[in-house]
Amino acid sequence: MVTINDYGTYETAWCPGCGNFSILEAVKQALVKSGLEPRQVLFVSGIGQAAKAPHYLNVHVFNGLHGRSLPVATGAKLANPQLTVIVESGDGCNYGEGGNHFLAAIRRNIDVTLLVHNNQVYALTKGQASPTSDEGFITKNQPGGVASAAFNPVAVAVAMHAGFVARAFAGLVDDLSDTIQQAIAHRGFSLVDVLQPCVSFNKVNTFAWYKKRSYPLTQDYDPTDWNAAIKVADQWGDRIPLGVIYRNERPLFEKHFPVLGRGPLTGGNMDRTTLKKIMEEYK
Amino acid sequence: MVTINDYGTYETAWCPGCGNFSILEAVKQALVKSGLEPRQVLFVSGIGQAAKAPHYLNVHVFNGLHGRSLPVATGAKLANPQLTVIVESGDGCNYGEGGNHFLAAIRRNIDVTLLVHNNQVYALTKGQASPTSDEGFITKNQPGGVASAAFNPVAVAVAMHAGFVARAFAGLVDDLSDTIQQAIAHRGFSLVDVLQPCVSFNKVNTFAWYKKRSYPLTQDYDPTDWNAAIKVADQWGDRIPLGVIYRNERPLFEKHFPVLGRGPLTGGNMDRTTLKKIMEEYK
Amino acid sequence: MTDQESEGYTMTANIINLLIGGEAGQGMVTIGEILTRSVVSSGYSVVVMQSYQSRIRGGHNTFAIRMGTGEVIAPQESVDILVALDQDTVRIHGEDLSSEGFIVIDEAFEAAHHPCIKVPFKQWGTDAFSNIVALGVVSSLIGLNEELVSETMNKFFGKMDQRTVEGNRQVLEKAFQWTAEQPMSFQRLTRIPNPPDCLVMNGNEAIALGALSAGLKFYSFYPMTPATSIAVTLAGKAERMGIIVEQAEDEISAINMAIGASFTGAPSMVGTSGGGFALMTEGVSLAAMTETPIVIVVAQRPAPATGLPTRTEQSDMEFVLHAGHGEFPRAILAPGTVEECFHLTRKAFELSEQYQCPIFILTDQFLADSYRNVKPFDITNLSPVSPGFHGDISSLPYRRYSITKSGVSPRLLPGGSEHLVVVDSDEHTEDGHITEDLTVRRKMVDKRLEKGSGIRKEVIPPQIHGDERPDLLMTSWGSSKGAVLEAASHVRSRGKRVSTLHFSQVWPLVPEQFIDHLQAARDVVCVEGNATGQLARLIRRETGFFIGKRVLRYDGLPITPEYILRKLIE
Amino acid sequence: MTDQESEGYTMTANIINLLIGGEAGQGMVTIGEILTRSVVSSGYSVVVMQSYQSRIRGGHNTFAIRMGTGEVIAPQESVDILVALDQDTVRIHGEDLSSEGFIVIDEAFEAAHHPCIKVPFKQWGTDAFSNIVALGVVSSLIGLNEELVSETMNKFFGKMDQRTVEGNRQVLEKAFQWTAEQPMSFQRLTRIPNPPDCLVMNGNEAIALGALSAGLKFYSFYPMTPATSIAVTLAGKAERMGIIVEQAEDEISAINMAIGASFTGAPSMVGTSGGGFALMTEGVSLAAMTETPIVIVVAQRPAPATGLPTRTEQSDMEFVLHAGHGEFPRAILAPGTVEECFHLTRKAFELSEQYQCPIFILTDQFLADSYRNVKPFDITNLSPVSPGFHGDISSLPYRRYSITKSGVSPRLLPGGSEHLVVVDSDEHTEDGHITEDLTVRRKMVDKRLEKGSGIRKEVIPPQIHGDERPDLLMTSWGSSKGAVLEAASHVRSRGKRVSTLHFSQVWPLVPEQFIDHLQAARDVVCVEGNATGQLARLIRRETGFFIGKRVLRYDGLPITPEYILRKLIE
Ligand SMILES: Cc1ncc(C[n+]2csc(CCOP(=O)(O)OP(=O)(O)O)c2C)c(N)n1
Ligand SMILES: Cc1ncc(C[n+]2csc(CCOP(=O)(O)OP(=O)(O)O)c2C)c(N)n1
Ligand code: SF4
Ligand code: SF4
Ligand SMILES: [Mg+2]
Ligand SMILES: [Mg+2]
Repeated sequence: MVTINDYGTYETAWCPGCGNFSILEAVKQALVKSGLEPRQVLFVSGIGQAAKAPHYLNVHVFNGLHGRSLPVATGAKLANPQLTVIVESGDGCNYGEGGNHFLAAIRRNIDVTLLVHNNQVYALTKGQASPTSDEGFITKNQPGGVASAAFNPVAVAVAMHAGFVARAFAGLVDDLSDTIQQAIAHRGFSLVDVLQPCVSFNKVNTFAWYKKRSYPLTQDYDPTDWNAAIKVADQWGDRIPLGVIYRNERPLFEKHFPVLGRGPLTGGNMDRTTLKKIMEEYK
Repeated sequence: MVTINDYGTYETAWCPGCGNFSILEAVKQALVKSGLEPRQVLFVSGIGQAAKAPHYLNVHVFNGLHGRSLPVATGAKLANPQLTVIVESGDGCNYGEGGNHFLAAIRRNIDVTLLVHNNQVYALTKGQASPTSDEGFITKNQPGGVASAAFNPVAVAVAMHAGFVARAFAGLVDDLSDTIQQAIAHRGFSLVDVLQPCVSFNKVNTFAWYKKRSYPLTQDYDPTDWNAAIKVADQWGDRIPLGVIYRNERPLFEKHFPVLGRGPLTGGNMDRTTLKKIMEEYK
Repeated sequence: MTDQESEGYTMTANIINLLIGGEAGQGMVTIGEILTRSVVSSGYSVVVMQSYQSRIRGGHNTFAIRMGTGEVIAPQESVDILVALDQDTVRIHGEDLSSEGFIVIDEAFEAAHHPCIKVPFKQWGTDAFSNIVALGVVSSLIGLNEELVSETMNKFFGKMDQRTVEGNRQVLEKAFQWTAEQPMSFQRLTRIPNPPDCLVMNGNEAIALGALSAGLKFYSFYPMTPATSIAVTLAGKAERMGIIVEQAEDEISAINMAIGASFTGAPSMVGTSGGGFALMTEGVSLAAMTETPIVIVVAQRPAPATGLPTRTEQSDMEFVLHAGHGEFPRAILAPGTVEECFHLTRKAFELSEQYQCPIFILTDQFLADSYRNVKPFDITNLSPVSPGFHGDISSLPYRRYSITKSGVSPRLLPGGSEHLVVVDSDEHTEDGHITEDLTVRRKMVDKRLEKGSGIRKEVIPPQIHGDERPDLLMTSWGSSKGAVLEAASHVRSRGKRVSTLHFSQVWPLVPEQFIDHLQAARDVVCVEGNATGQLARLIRRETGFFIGKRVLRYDGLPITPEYILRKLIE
Repeated sequence: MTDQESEGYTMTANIINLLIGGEAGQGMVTIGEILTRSVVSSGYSVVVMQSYQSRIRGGHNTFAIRMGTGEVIAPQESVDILVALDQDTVRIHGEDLSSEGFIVIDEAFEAAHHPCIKVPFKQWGTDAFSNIVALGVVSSLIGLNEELVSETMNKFFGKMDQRTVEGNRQVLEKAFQWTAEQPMSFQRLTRIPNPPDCLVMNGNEAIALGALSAGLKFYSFYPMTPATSIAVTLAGKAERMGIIVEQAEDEISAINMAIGASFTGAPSMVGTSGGGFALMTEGVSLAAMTETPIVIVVAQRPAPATGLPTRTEQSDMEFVLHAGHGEFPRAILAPGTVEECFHLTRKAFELSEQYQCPIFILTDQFLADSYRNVKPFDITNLSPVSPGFHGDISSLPYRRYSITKSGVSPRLLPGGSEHLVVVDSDEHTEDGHITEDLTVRRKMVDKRLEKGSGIRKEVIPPQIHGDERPDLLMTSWGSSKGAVLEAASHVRSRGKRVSTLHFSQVWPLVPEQFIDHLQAARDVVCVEGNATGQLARLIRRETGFFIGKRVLRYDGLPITPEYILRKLIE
């Protein structure tokens, strides 16, 4: 049986007190609870503080470019659907540089889990506004405060009928790992936006700030009701809902490709007979 | 007084029967109704059949790269806020290649009008699926049918509380020109998604198809009610709402920059006194 | 081309250049393709040159088929049979008629002062049939067999109801008859008794088929002319061949997807053109750093920016050679024929799997769209590439980037073994984890660059043809291969010693393979489809040899033998 | 560096190299900056070399200040005063100590066998104060004036309550006193009587100020080390200077925004590093095609891909030179000093407005972060660029791309006149509308390329220093300028005839400006911060001259005089 130790313990490059530690912990728990062995799991990440997380896990890792983890994950999953593919990266990575891929991943509904460490700031580059920074948030690069409205990934995902949309808080490790476990179990694209305090560059959206505002959705909340979900998804600021906000059973992207039923697309083979037939068509 | 002739008549490179002609007509009407003179207006476009439209108007034109008109328009508007800046381009341009800029433009709420000729297909490149192509839509590049869900730009824009969100139909020129006029008048970012039949590459979403399904919002519909708007925005398929779906008075992006109150940022000058002071700070 | 200018260019016997001109949407490509197939089935050799505008209807497009009893290797400018589907075609191409040339035209149009056959296109039916009339008339003129053309047409149109088939056949028959009755003498192509089996395909189709034969499993793309037809070809065969073809949301996604797929073991390729490739350059660097195999097709068109999206050019060689930040090895293959499109694509896969790095195929609109007759590829003996490492991993734990003498590390596929595979776009240790150890950095740079030595050993030598100590040596690369060869033989026929040095691989260059030839020539001229002479510059960079004379073309049209001859005279 | 290796490198009198090492987050940069400012205020010359990891806390970072009474032009590896804020610093840099060198260290740590001063850092207060203690101790050791250091510190910290100010002052005082009481002799820097007014800034700040002085109005960016501090600098001054600084959603947007802003008349700039620049390459081509002025700063760091994000390298020159599809003129300026950062940025704006094309500033992390003393720029006589055309438009209707002899067309700004301005990324007619006329195409290519002739005439000649017919000539470019000059003077001091040929503009190259020097040298070696010798390759491409010997560095650290000397011996 797989245990948390199978996922290893590594020295990290994070600041003491960073919310990333609890997320890492929750991820390990979720993997164990999901009964997954390290070699069944591929983590794909981009660049940022959050994106370092996969290096601290004993799994397959593809640490790619800033903002481009979803495309890599999509290609990897299509080529080997047997792998559990998880993207773990920051808010800047996924909603900023990678915004277009976020939209495309939702549309595809490929069976990939997206974990976003959302600290509402670009941490690794030393504190610029991120797409989720609240309007007015002040940084050295935005001394007059952020002039754009904050991006609400949960609302956009629900509006687009994403397969699985959740928000969690790094301060509640058990809930977080539960949510991640559900996201992994969900067949289709799943988003877990994790509120993550950054002690070095976000002095506004602190642990206490999130703690005070976030609340868990009640037991009777029905995440399959889109009309209810879109309203809950719209909440931000004073009240921040946590939990699985929306979920559906949209057809899986992979289902459109009969070839994917036949196992990994690993190379080394070629259907010579069919190719010969195809060649004939050029006569 | 400005008349429709001021906006010129050009030979086009479009197919006979294309929905683009009516859009062009409606745009001219809207410009005239807005009382704008050609030299007050800058059209920015990308690449595609739709993106050729500005070449058929007697205005300032920046015909840039595929997918990148919104950034160009943003820069142009910031540098010269006195210009009326209109982006006109296709669904592929704005929701495909340019998806990330679409999100950013909504967040910024800059005073730019975005007209999307939405023919649910990549026409100029001869008929591939676009982000708005319906699931199952068959093309030479998607012989098994489109595997992704269609992108609903209106729903995403409403979910993000865009300043002005409308849908119109190329088949109803007067309504369309009305909507465009309102979009131009709106202070802030405005989206007009225009259903545009492509007679050459979209044999599914034809004039008749749109005609049959689209319906105008009633007089008592309140576009300032987000809760109502998001539901209307979610409609697609059998019933397609037309009109101004959502509207608000969010703060204008430009308002965050006091310098923009002082006219165009045209170069040729430099505040030497201030710069000297700044230099002193490096002592 | 005026008669005077073309003086240098004598028509070879038994070669006909037929050009169909008309608006987009008139069915010119349909006639062209059926005719091409019929001509090849009859045993002739062809080179097709397509020229079209960036629009769907209207404008002025052409489909030129140069055909001959011997080998045809290049397109031709002067026209022997001009099929004018509209009046504009007469205006634009009338002056291109060769001395024996004439126009085939609807009786409704004017042929000006040019010799012509006026055809009653509408006589045998509706507009829809007039293309078949045109097909019949020119087929008859060339001397094709009616039965063969009819069969080719039916095959081309695919499944149709019996009535339509019969209708088409009748129209074709009437057109043949009508033509036979015309009082004109035209030198038909000599019949070829037992025509060999030949395929008809264009450069992009050959790239697609080459990739399939090499075991391609994943192709991602964002539509862009002139690369899109690779995707169309592969998409049409994806299910049968068990591969995935995915249209991405943008080119950035396309290349990153392919890298992801390749990482997990699927031989992967992307295809695009200049502007789309610009967006892929960061991904190129990623493939290099993570040492993930990938084949990248760049189908060139005139730039900068959007340029002339449907025309041809050879101006992205230097861009492709230096694309991506940082330093890493790569190879650039530049096919010169449709056969080379097939074989070099295979080679690209082999190199990319072997050296775990990005390998480029640099083609252009002319070659991409140029149909040719090709001998059927014998795929029985062609094997697919086999990704990853197949030996034993001797030292454990497994290290994705273990430092080896060749620079190539054993590559395992995630999920393909007991081992975990860790790769990183940051500088990394042997085990793939991010590092800031600067000694490791240096070793990793050396390791990656060392792979270049291996790639160098497998370089395809440039092809050298012609006289030993020539008065004139022409260098060229990529799609202009045939044109240069043909121009050389023309010059030679006028008594000059001439040779050609053609590169089907433009990077790496191995000077020892060709420098002697450059030095032995009295005059060297480089022939390129760009405005600055990029190959010439590269040759100087790698050898010091300066090529001062240049025949450059950058008006969007392919290099033709006539163009070269004209420029050589200038 | 072991003693043996450094043999070739003799310390110059009255130069001290001080290195502060510690974890990220320990306040090392704060001490370093205050100290740098104090040193410069005291009349000394400095070169700062910062070396840090891609993390916010922990790891190992250094801030080295090389200071001297004469001109200091390069960083130095051997350390005279090593301020160790943690034990790791001793481990890592102990061996770098020069013969007279010693360590300043908390009494809690071990100095191993190295000479050291153990400071009771915690004696005078909390942890927060220990940085001030360190500052006081080293200031005193160097021989700085306590009052001056105290003032500099207060100015640096900005507005603080009186109690904090007083507390800081007291700690500083105690540190000075304590140091004075230590029984040690260290050669202080000679006092400079009336120190001249000097600015302290790093390369990125100088680029920002240079841009402001040139009339920059619009800067867009996406954060990327080591370019971000340009944005930080500009953002902090934006409101006062009446400019816009906008963080874009990605680099593609950044460059397109800047092009849009420039189109409407705002002198515009973007800044990024390799990976971000890769995403901008399509935009570069757009600027070229639309003939929109734009200045692009590429601050290099080790690649491929993410590489070493916080280190330095000179490996993107060829990438920048060929970035963007298609062919068009450009210039690449590569500042070698902080002054050049300022002046070449101005030149970039001038060239870009004059030739309406993309102009590059190629810098790197070392120079970006390297603080130097610079003589105050006299901006009284520096004028901002003036976008657009200021004469009369003689031929109407206005044609944005009217063909002129110089290739430069009169540029009007939309809204700036009665005329309509139409620009296009497709190939276009003179009036800016999309065209498929292939004759126009050729003319437009020629027109655009012709601008290159103008740019060539304004090339900054490479700087040549040293002996006339040298035994050894070293070529270099960009940020290694000082290191190469210093290394040359060391070699010269050993009796060898040596000269340097340094390029602060790497494109275009004008061979006549330097080829004689290359040919006159017995030996030529190129010194570059990359693994393949990019400048050497470019020189050969442009002149045929082959430079076989190379001193290359690609471990993420800047080229130092010592590095060059070591490699020359090898
Ligand atoms: C193409 C590109 N642009 C910019 C960067 C620089 N960069 C690295 S991390 C980062 C921001 C990371 O922010 P986020 O994703 O929120 O992660 P965090 O550090 O906050 O966890 C940026 C802009 C890059 N590496 N690549
Ligand atoms: C970077 C880049 N990628 C791809 C293309 C090719 N391209 C030109 S137009 C187009 C699609 C246009 O679709 P849409 O925006 O919907 O416009 P339409 O033609 O349907 O009006 C594409 C993919 C390009 N010009 N540039
Ligand atoms: S900078 Fe912020 S996000 Fe990064 S490790 Fe530190 S606290 Fe965490
Ligand atoms: S292809 Fe479609 S969108 Fe383009 S002009 Fe023709 S009908 Fe219109
Ligand atoms: Mg973040
Ligand atoms: Mg479209």
